Amino acid sequence: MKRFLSPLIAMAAVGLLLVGCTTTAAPRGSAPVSGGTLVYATGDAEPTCLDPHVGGNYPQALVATQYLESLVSKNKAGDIIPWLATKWTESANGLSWDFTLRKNVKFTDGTPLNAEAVAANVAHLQDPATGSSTGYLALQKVTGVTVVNDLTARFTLSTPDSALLDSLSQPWLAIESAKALKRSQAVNCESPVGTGPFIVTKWVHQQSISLVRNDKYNSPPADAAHTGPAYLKAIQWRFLPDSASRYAALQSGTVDVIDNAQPDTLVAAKKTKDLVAIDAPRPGASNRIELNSSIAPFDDKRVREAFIRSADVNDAITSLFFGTAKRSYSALSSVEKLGISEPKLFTYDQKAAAKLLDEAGWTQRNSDGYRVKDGKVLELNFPVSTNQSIPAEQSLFEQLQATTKQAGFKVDLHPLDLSSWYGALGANQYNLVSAPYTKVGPDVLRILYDSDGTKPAPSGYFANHSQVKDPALDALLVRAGETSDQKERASLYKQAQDIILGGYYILPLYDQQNHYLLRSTVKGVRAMPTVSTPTMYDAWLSR
Amino acid sequence: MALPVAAAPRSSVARRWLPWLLLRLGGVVFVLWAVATVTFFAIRLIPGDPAEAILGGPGSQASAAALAKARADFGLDQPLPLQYLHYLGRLAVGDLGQSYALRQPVITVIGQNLGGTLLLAAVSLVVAAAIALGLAAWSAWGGPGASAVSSVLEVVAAAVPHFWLAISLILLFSTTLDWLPPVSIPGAAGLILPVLTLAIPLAGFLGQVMRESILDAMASPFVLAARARGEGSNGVFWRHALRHAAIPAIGLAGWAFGALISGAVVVETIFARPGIGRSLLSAVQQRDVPLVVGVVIVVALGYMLVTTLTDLADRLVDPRLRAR
Amino acid sequence: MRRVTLVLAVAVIVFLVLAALAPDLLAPGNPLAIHPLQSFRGPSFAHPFGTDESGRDIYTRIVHGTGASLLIGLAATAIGVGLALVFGLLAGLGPRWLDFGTTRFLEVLFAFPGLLFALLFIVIYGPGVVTSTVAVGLATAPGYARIIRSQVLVVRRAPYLEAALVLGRGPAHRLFRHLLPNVAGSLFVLVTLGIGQSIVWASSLSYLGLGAVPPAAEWGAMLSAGRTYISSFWWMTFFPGLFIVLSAISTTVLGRGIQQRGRLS
Amino acid sequence: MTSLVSVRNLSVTFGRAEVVAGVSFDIEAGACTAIVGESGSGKSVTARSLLGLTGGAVRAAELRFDQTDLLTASPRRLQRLRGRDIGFVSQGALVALDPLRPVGREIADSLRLHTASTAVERSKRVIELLGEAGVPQPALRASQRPGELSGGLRQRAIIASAIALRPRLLIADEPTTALDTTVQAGILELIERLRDQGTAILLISHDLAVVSRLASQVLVMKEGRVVESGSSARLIDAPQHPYTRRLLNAVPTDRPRFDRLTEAPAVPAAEVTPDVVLSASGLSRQFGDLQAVDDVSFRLRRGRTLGIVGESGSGKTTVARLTLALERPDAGSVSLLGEPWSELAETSRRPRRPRIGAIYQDALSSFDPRLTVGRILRDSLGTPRRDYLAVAELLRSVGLSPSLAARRPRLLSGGQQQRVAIARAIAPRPDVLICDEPVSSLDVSVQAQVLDLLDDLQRSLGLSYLFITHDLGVVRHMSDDLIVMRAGRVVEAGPTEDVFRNPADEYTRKLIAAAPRIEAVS
Repeated sequence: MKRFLSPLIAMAAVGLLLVGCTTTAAPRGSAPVSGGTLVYATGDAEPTCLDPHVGGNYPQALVATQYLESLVSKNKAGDIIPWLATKWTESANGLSWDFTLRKNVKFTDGTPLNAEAVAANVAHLQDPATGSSTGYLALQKVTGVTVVNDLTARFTLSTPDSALLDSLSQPWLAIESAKALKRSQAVNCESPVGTGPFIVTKWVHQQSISLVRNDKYNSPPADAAHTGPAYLKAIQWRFLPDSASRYAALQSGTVDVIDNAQPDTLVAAKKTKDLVAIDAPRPGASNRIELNSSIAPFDDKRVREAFIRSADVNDAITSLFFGTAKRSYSALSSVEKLGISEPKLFTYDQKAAAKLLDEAGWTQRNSDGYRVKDGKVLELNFPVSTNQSIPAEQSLFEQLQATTKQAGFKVDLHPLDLSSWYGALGANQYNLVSAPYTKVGPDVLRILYDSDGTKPAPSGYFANHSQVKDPALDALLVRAGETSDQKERASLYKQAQDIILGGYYILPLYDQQNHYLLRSTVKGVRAMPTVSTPTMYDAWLSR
Repeated sequence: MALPVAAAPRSSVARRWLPWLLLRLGGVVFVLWAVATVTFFAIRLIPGDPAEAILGGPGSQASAAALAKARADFGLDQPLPLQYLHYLGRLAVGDLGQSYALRQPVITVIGQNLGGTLLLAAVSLVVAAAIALGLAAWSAWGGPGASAVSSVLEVVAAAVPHFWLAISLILLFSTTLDWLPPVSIPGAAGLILPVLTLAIPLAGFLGQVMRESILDAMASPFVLAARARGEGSNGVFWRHALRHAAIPAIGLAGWAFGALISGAVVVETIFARPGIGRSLLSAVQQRDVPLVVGVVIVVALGYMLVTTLTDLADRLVDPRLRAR
Repeated sequence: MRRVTLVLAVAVIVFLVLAALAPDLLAPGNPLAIHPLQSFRGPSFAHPFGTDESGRDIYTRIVHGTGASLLIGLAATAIGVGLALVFGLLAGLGPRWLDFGTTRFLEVLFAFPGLLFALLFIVIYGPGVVTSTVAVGLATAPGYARIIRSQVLVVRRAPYLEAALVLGRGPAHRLFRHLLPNVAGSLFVLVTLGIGQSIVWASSLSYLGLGAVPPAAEWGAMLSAGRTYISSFWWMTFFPGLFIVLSAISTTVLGRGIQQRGRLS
Repeated sequence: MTSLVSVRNLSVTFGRAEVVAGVSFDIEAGACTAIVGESGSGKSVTARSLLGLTGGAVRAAELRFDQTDLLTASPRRLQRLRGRDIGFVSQGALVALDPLRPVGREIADSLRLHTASTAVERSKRVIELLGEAGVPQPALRASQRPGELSGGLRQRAIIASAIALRPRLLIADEPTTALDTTVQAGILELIERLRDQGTAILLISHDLAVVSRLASQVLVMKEGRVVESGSSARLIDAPQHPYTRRLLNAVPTDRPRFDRLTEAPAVPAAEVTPDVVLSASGLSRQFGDLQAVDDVSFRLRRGRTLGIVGESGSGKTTVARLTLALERPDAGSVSLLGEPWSELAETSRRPRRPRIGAIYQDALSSFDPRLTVGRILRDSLGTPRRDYLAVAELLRSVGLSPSLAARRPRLLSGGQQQRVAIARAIAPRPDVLICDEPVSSLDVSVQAQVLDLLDDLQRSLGLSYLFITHDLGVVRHMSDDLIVMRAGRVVEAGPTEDVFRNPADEYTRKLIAAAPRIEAVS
């Protein structure tokens, strides 16, 4: 239930640096053993379709990482590395890309990986009938794919897209067997066919997905620890939504790996030798509270700053996350190379807040100690999505509610189920909101802060919750998205972030938490440097 | 329930049972129809566009075309009465529709999960009955002291919420003692804690009822008569008291069924046990209307079957009903 | 033994009522006051039941949450018994066809056993304190209705009503002087027994995340808040749960006590 | 010869309460010893002490059955005695069989417990036994449950199970209570036959008539002690103890009208004109395919009593309900004080309801359990204001202390309850009182008091009674005119004495013959 809608739209961007990501490297001397079944318990929602082309959310990415592969991947340093594509070249005008495919790679249905397959996949992603949202939007600038020769596919673009490689590195744009894609969507959803190290054999809804090793596997990414087939004989992918029972299951050894580990369990895990933690923050935006600048009182910058100054985030994080989450002062995830951090803008300072409010005209206080201005109480409506904010985060909001009260803010927390939450956003009746957002690269800023992002889709959904409408910012973001000159790009994004942070549109909290816990008998598991999903290719069981 | 049956002793089995059975079946059909109708019109009260729900709820950015397609696919564009008739028609042939969230026929989803729940419920029922009987027997022999103690035990057991019991059991047997798995794994070991969680409160209720009727029976003239005939305590308990305890217990069966299903919702969720209880909860959380309706109807059917069977059992155990 | 438990039960109920009416007497602190740096403290002298994720004193929260929690139980029971009373009286007193109709209707409701009806209701109106309370009320109504109906039928056929008729008493007199008062007796027991169960049900819904939500200092909400921390900080769930169990048990014991007295008389 | 049973100075205590004290008696084989007493006199407990089933602490100088000392005998030994050597016919024919088990099974139990026999043998024997006990179609009956049997058949079945192993002692605790007269006679004959076959009988009864017929030795018990004992002949002809005398005097059988059953003197009669107050013509009522009442007519004059006698199912109670207009007759009508009654609409009947009152067999259940005696009477007086004086006066008029007004009926004795019922009935000063088995569940002495009270009230208030009972003794004593009913029809009607002296109808004759009357056995 956690945050499966977060990566609704994911677009490309440059390098990604896995700060906390540690692979549980096998101790020297102990060689990997082949065989065994690994049980993975996920707390994320169960996918409605195992083909990440359809829709395209994080739960799909998690499991698809085991049986699907993308054209390119990334290394820890955040640089694009070969995977199914061995090399690629961008044309001078940036309007066409040639990808050379790896030789004699076969899909698990026996069909070969070739340019037709790539073309078919792009076509599949762009076909409205597929109902792809993530992949579809990632390929917005791609007009088509032409077959140059059997192993060379040419992408043609409408405008230059500096984010294309990052887009293609994501599991939502993984390459599947063209033959398999021709089957009905229902069938393809049950048993998608890729080139990955494992094969989906059975999916018992609401219970588990069974995966077995692909013995013919030969296409690991360049940064994999070994070559050839995976060590594990099989994976059982269980759905355990309840975090407490998930952790208990791990403790008792009923399962080997869990995701969405809660802060307290991480601390507990540290104390035992049986468990190992992997911290793999998701790319894209940091977790932050967005201040709706389109309506009073946050249409006044001073009030926005006052709120931010009066919110004691650090204490809250210490109390709730036990040091498993690091305070962020950035609009972007700490894994984003181009993210800039501005701690001084977000220091906790009640005095400053009070001063700002006085300047803004919120001088009186009512009997409850809330600020009042010409009869109106300084009241803030804060719809909280119980689906997208983990309990610790909801508690954090409660604590901010308490600290900002000192400054005279009256924060009304409204825990809502997803549809009501979207309703509240669509009605533009909120002053504060927190919506996690996974996507690779700083281009996320364009989604989140471009004026276009304030126009609701038919369903009422829109991404720019802060409702920043700044032509200068828009211009910066568009240019950044098109230039492939890294220097220029960096500076453009820096200016953009200065506007966003300096305008007090957001209150950054911490990276999008993404913690895995493993039994120490499980070796070699690592999170993909792309969107931090764990891959079991190198994993083996020492028991 | 009990309809007048020819009291004449010589009336044939057919004449005694047939009309009763027919009436019961009629009742079952009627109730199922009513349940289906209630649910059908109830879900029309759900705010928001069902078509949107089908496509993954708000935020799914469903295009107008997709919405229209969904409406057509699910027949939502037809007039309500027509939809209702189609709905009934599909029900009649056992088609419960397509789950929004799982993209699977509801009947398959239920099929996959029903077994687990039934197993859980059945075992729990047996265990509960055993516990209750034990307490009842103890208070029948152990005298007023025992009776008082077991009555307190029963009240406590009956009042404990499933989730709290489950948590306590997990803390004790899994986290602390590490004897039993905290989530149900295939096999007997995984069944123990869920069964206990379901059985203990049920045992509380059953025990209260059974103990009272057993004690009443033990104090009744016919038991004195039996003793005067030379019957020993055992004989009195097994031959006389027990049957009298059975009647109210059987009467509770319908209720117990409900209690077990409701309990299953909690237990299956906490112990991550596959079953319709868990399916139902996730369906509720995701507003997966067809699945919710499907489960509701299946459970209603189950309830009707249980009550019919218990009625039958009642009439077998207690001839007084037949005479009426 | 019975007496002892009865006394204990009454004691608990007195405590609860006191907590509901004058929480500050029992726990002077502020249930919403946060102390981020004292979060997740285990039970101690300072915090008998420990503290929660925001360093709030759980004992204080439980005491201050009593009112809301009992209110939910009461409201649900009131809804349930209220509806039941209408149905029960219609069926018990009305003409035969009305009785038939009502009983069939109740049978249909019975086919939504236990939580099922509540869940269906929540699907329609969405989760929350109010819906879960109403849902529990509706879900329990048919059970009460059946009891009340049979009670009414028993009293209706009681010789003393016939005696009143023979004495030339009018329907109004028979209804209000004899029938209703005698039904009311069992109704009272029903309510006492019901409150406990309603609280348990409502809290179960909260635990499943369909009922009350944080930060309200309500037991169900505290449960759902503590749920995620159960493996590390058991007291966050244990103590609110304990109070739910206690209130359920004590009301049940009290109800049974009254029932016993009723039987003796 | 030494007696089969000998009891010396028996005393039984429950906790601190001594319910039986210093009781001594013997029983010879082939003879019947009877214990007479009213409820609570300890007679049943005395009997059960022989089975070791008192549930209290038993002490005695001697408590011997044949060679066995029952005081020291082990539980196993006692268990083996029960059913095999000592048969027990328990009180309350209607509840002494497990309603859930076939009658035959219950009887077979005795055999199963004490003999090594196959199920087949047992079922064969069971049928024989039922036959012996005078049950028609024994094979069928054996397979039926008590609910499907009449009271008489049940009692016979119980006896069958008690005598299954030819016990040497048969304890019969109130074997005929709540049975119809003719049925009662049959049961008594059966017991008599067993006695004559050499079985020793210990008979427990409150009914001297029953006792006098069977017993050679009689003990009269009161509050746990034997007040008088001796041969039944002596006891009946020349009772020594005043209590014995009172008991004998209290039996209404063969006692002329207005003869006092208690010491209390009669009140002077008021003058009344004997006009007809209540008359029914051609009353008929059908339930399903059962013709409960079939063309019943009668007339009741002021200040007089019309008795309706009949066995259970004879339709007498239905007549009462029709007369009270609680049922609508299918045909015929009732008129009250010469005006139409049964055909009125309830609303127009209501104002005249006070003219006709009723008392029932079970007085307690006719009181609202929530109300005190005072409240009940105040309601019936129709005086909304708290008229304590009237209530006190009313209580006195039925011989109760005004202090009872504060009590709840269930705390009163059976006799007191019936008196309160009467008080309530007469409160609105009715002309007619319908008495449906008003004394059937009362001890004989209490019954006597109530009957005398009714007598007094009739005289002082000029009341007219419609007196319904199954007890010929009572009806003969109470009524001026009599209707004998059977299967809903009036088989005989006329002045009571005529009917009793020369009954025209064959059934009436049988009925009267069956009615037990006190006679010394020679």
